[in-house]
Amino acid sequence: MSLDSKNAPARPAPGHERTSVLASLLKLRELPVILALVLLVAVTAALNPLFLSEQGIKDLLLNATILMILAVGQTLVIITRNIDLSVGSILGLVAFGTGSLFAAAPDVPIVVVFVLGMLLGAALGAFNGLLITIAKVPALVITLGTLYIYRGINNAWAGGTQYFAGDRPQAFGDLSVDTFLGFPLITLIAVGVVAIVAVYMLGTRQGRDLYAIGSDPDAARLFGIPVTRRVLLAFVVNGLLAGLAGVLYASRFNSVGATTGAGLELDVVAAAVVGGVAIFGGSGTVLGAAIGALLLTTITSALTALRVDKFWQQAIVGVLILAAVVIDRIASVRSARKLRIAEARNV
Amino acid sequence: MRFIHSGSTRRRMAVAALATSAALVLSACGGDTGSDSGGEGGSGSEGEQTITFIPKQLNNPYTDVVLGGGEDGASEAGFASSEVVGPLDASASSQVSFINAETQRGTNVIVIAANDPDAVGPALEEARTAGAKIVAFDSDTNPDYRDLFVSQVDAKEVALIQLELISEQIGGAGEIAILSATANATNQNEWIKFMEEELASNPDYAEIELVAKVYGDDDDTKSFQEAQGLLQAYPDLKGIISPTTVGIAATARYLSTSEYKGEVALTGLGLPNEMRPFVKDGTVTEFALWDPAQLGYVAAFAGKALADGDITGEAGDTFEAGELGEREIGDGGIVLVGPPTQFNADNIDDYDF
Amino acid sequence: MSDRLDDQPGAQNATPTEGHPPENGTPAKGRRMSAPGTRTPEEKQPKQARPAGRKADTTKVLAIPKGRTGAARILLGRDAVMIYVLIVVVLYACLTIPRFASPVTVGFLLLDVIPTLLIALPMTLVIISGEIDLSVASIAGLTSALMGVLWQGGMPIALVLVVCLLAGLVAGAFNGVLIAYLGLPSLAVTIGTLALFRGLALVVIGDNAVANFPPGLTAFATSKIGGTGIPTVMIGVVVLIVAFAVVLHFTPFGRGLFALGYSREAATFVGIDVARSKFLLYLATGTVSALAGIYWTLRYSSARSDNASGLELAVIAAVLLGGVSIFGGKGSIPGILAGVLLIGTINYALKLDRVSEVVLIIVTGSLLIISVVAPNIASAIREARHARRVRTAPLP
Amino acid sequence: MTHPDGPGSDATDPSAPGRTPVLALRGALKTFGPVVALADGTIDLAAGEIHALVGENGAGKSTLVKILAGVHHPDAGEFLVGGQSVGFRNVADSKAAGISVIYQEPTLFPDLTVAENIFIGRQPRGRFGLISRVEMRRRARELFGQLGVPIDPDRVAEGLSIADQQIIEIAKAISLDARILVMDEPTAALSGVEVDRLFAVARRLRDAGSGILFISHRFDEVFGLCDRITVMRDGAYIATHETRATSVEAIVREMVGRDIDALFPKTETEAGDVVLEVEGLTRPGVFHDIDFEVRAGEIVALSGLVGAGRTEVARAVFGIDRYESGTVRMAGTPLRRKDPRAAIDAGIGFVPEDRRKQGLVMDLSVERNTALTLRHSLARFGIIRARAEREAAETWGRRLQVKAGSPEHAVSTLSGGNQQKVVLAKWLATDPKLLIIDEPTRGIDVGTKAEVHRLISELAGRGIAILMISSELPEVLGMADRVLVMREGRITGRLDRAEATAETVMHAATASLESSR
Repeated sequence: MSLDSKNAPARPAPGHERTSVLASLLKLRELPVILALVLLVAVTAALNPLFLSEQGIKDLLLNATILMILAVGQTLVIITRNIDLSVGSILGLVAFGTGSLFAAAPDVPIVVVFVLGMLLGAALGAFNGLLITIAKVPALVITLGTLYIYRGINNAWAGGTQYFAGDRPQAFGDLSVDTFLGFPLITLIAVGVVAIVAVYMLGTRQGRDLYAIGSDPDAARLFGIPVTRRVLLAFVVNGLLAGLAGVLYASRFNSVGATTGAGLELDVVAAAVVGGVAIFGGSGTVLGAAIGALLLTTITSALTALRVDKFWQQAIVGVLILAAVVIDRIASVRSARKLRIAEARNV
Repeated sequence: MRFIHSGSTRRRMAVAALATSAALVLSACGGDTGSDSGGEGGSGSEGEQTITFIPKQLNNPYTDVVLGGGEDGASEAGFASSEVVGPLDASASSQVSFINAETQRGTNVIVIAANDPDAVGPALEEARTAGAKIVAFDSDTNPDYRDLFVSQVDAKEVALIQLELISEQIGGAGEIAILSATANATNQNEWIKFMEEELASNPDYAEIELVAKVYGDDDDTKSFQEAQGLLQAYPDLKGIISPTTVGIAATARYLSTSEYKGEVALTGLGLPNEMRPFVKDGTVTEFALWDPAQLGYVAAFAGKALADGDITGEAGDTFEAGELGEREIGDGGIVLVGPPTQFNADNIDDYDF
Repeated sequence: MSDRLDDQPGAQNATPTEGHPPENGTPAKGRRMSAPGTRTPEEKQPKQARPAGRKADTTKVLAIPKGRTGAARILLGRDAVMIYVLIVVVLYACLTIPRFASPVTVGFLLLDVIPTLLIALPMTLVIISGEIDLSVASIAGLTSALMGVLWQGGMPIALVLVVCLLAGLVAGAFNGVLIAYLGLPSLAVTIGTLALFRGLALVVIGDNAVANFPPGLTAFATSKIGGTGIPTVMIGVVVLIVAFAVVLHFTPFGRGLFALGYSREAATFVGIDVARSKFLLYLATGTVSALAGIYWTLRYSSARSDNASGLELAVIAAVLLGGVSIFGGKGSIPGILAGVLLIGTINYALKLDRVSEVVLIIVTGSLLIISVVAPNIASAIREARHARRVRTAPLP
Repeated sequence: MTHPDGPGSDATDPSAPGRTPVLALRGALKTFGPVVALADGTIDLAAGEIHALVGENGAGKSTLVKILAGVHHPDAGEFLVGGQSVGFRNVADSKAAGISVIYQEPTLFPDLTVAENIFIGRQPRGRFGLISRVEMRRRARELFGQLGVPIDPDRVAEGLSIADQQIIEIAKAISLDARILVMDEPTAALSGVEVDRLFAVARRLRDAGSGILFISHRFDEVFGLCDRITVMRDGAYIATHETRATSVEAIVREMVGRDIDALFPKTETEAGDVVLEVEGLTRPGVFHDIDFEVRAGEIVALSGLVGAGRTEVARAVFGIDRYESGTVRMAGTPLRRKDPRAAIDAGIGFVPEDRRKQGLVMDLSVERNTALTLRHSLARFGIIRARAEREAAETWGRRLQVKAGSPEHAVSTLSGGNQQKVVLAKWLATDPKLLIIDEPTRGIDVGTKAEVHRLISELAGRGIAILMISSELPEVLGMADRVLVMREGRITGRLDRAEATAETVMHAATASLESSR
């Protein structure tokens, strides 16, 4: 991915004019996914007004919450040119841990549960990160391994035990029931997470380092960016967010057990890709991934609301992912061609 | 792990240890395999009868209750050993290799709740050829592949009770929907068929319209979202029947956290322990279930009777099912366990399963 | 940049390390070749010139090194180690798990691993060429669904099978066009088609399951060859294994794949048509996945949309365990056979011993991680040791 | 450390009196496994000077630069910055010590914006400690203003021309206010105007008291800009001279360190029939109207500065890259575009410049690599015959004196020179009519270098047409029957062996650069 000096001609580029606001808006990577979301919601709402009722919106947001948080974490990792397939298993472990904690100590303050859940997630993420950065092994292989291991531990720990909503304090469950200004509380937590991570990625040096690492890992190392530490951090944060998602899962859904969160990993990666995060790192935003997650979960609800055969849902998700990848490709081919033409004229 | 202990734990650990050390050998390109082999094998001496339960999947609370009864029944009936093995996911094919392994071990009685009535067929055939007796319980296989089926209750009876309950709760008129387990689940599909027939034929239900059948795949999240989708797609929905314990609990959870609480009636088959909060908070008025433990209990005795050659699975055969008394095999090799119980706010605290 | 180390007086202690044989074994002797006429004797009589120490034996002018080197390489290679591990596990299981040592085991075990084994073959080629295919299990599922619907619709079974294989071919071609000709990243594309093909399977067959396939055919799927316990279908599978092994290891095309996986540029320079090679691989993957789907359907005599779901990760895990590098360029068919059979054997042994699947999951994951982490750590240690030696070497 | 075989024995003291040294490296040793990349890295940089570091490819300049940058850690030697002994653990340490390095190949992050590339890791911070994009943009504009270039700070770096990338690297270094600036061939791809601008900036920095280490192959630049010149050869320090007190000839002699004729055993051959004919080859923005021919037994050198489009032309001829118009004919038959297979079948072999990425499959064995080009001809009924493969590998390995433990060893275990021989072997095995060789001796030690040269000469003698691309002037002058010089995508000089001298080639390679100044 380095700038290929072989294909770049030895020639000063033409002057680059400042791009207009509109043009830069059109170039926004999140634009297609936002449009798709708006279109989907508009069409569905037109056909079934109940879709945008108060309860309808609440459900939409609630459904997206957990995937959104996971997608945000995954984005951090993907931007550094890595991937974490173990998030579903981490979520499962933390969710079950939350259930067990409440079962063992029903009076434990909810804040403590959140902190413990996130710490457990962070620890699991750190294990991934350490293996990947220290042993220098591809993330795909390591996290495929920990996908199995964490799930195995979850199964061994939970066995046949399941904890139900009734085993947890009312106040904890209410987090995913009560609303503030029409937004469910756990969705607000997710929005907060998106905002914090987005600011971190856009506005801090560490965040920008992550983009640099994914953009060209060798150059980043040459440049003195602490690649190992940053990548480790990305995995820890991803684990932490998966932990948070696990706690919220326990709040929102009825039962947590051995299989909680199984198979989520591909949905999460899909959400990020649909949201415009490049699978080979370096570009994409947290906001895009969050909207991607919202889009994927909204499709499910919209199809049900439109009484469309739900069997189509997965196929549509597949088409969306492919569309996102193709759009990316077209955009980069287009800009490359524009550049070549500009340079040809300049000869 | 609740059901997966017993037997020679040491040896099992050794197998696991071996596998891990195998990995070490593999990567270190040399070295010694830690062959600290475990204790000698031995799974019940020959001549004694063994029974193995294969549920749809492990780690399902309803299954746990059934299996609890099964283990009790097995020891009372006089099996030398009883085991539970099973997949972690309820997919059609996942039970097959467990059946194969049990066949090879020479287990005398295999008690199975089939995920797919046909997928397990060839494997069960092989097991029978090898001399095992097959008892289906909870969810039937294709009748060709088993000796008998221990059914919860009469399928029609279960279906009608649920219809009665919902009719009562919605005042005998309005739209209803069904949220079932998997689309292939044998028992659920049979009940649904009876419900549809009854709705069409019984004038009492003339004003009730079944508008949708959806499947939550006995997965909590999925059932939850299906419930949500139902309410959105059918704004006039009056009630939901969920003839599966996972589905009814997930639906109850959704209703209790939404504006539909108390507005939309919910009934079906549920576990009292899971449903207690929802009955108490008014989300659910009344639901039904048989005692799942009895299911396993009877299945164990049926297996024993088959293995001893007391019965062959013909209609009309009878066997003694421990403290539950004598049971008779009905048409199609079906054994009924007992009438379903209805649970409501008044009696739910009397049950613990 | 690459002057020989032994140019430097006093730095010889740093010579030779494993993996980095110096250009010339005997320092300061015959180093500078000036003209073709002045070859050192070791070229003309390589055997004679061999000094006693093995160290000095590591380099010489390329010549007839048959015998030990080759055999030793094969016997100590990663593939071989995988096979030893497999043998050890099988022996251990035979000795400690009652009834494991029986033809029945062979039959059940093989029936279980056939789908993984089948798909692992083209997957190996795909990963060696530097790509990946996550959609294989979905293609198998789609094939299964199609098979059910077509059969129920009254199509003759032979035609059904042909159509199913064609469907797999088309699905593979779809992946292939996107990846090979449009140059899209295979990871992202096949995550997309993973969902798409599984979705189409659902669209095709919905919630139904079709079970009434011709009994002869379903019986054939689980039939054994005489008393050996070996499933009859293994004959076909073995043919495929041999075919893939030959293609990968003994044909121009296969040679090209290794080059391709290591460096696209290097492959282009020797005239390998990168796009076409990748396209062909995805065609193969699609078709073999369809074959696995058909087998799955017949073995379980049940055509459903969720058949074989999740198999892609199991296949990839087995392939990686079998020594294929996720970065491409490395791997072999014997290696992945050992990988698939190792997981299959542990799986079945644990089941026979009634150990929970939980253990299996953890063991699979650990094996995968250890098999990739340990060599890296080992080589890191070697490097560190070497660096220390260099640093402590006396300076000029 | 002695240098018995070079004229460097009469070297002046590297440190000059009257200047304040800001950086001193003495006797630095760096090895990679058995390979010595740098035997005696010695440089003395003073404040307020521009100091040239010259040497042939492979002389160890890049390794020395990487030691200064903190990328490599010397195995031995003394390293002082501002009089203090330092031991950089990483790049950040080097930066903190005030050293800024501009590499030969720009290392920008393609996905980040231009402004961000300049300030990565030290972006200006505004409210709440967050990055202030406004301030970052303003400062980037300011820097570009200083340099007089109109680059949009908000565009992403992907797709920038190499010249613009270089400018951004320079802006980055300037923004660091580095006391020590190391420029590793910064002008290789710049046009005249840009070079002038860069030099103006460099002089300004020097006058402000910075020490600048300038690495270049262009003697006009070295002599025009630098105050002192240090020469390296074969990984070792040779000498340091005041620019005023030396000449191009003297420096070249020290760089090469041997008699050119002895090094390039050119055998005179009679040119035969035309083998390769290229007519009007054009790819807009890369190369234009390229016409030339190569005859059997003839060595044609394609010369010019890095980035002049030489490699691009060769790649297009071989079918790796596409071209928009023009024709390529082998022995009179036109070649299909973008089809290397057709080129190979027509009898072309291509020894690419990047051995590790393009020439060889490093993880594969020597014999597999040798046989890669023979994949199809070694196969019978589609199956490669192992014996034939082994024989082919051994035949060619022996003929080219490839030194390897075994044909089964991975090529990555061989030395650079032997690797290059494997690449040559793999093409010679195809019995080519034309061999394109891009930088034949890059990264090869001196001994093997001569061997490779002799080999090329021999091949031409046997009637193979050779198209050689080289940045090493002595190599071009010593080997070629004819020299084609490229500049900015066009052929600007066609010189016979008799006409070709360092001056005429350099003139053709840089003429318009001069005129545009």
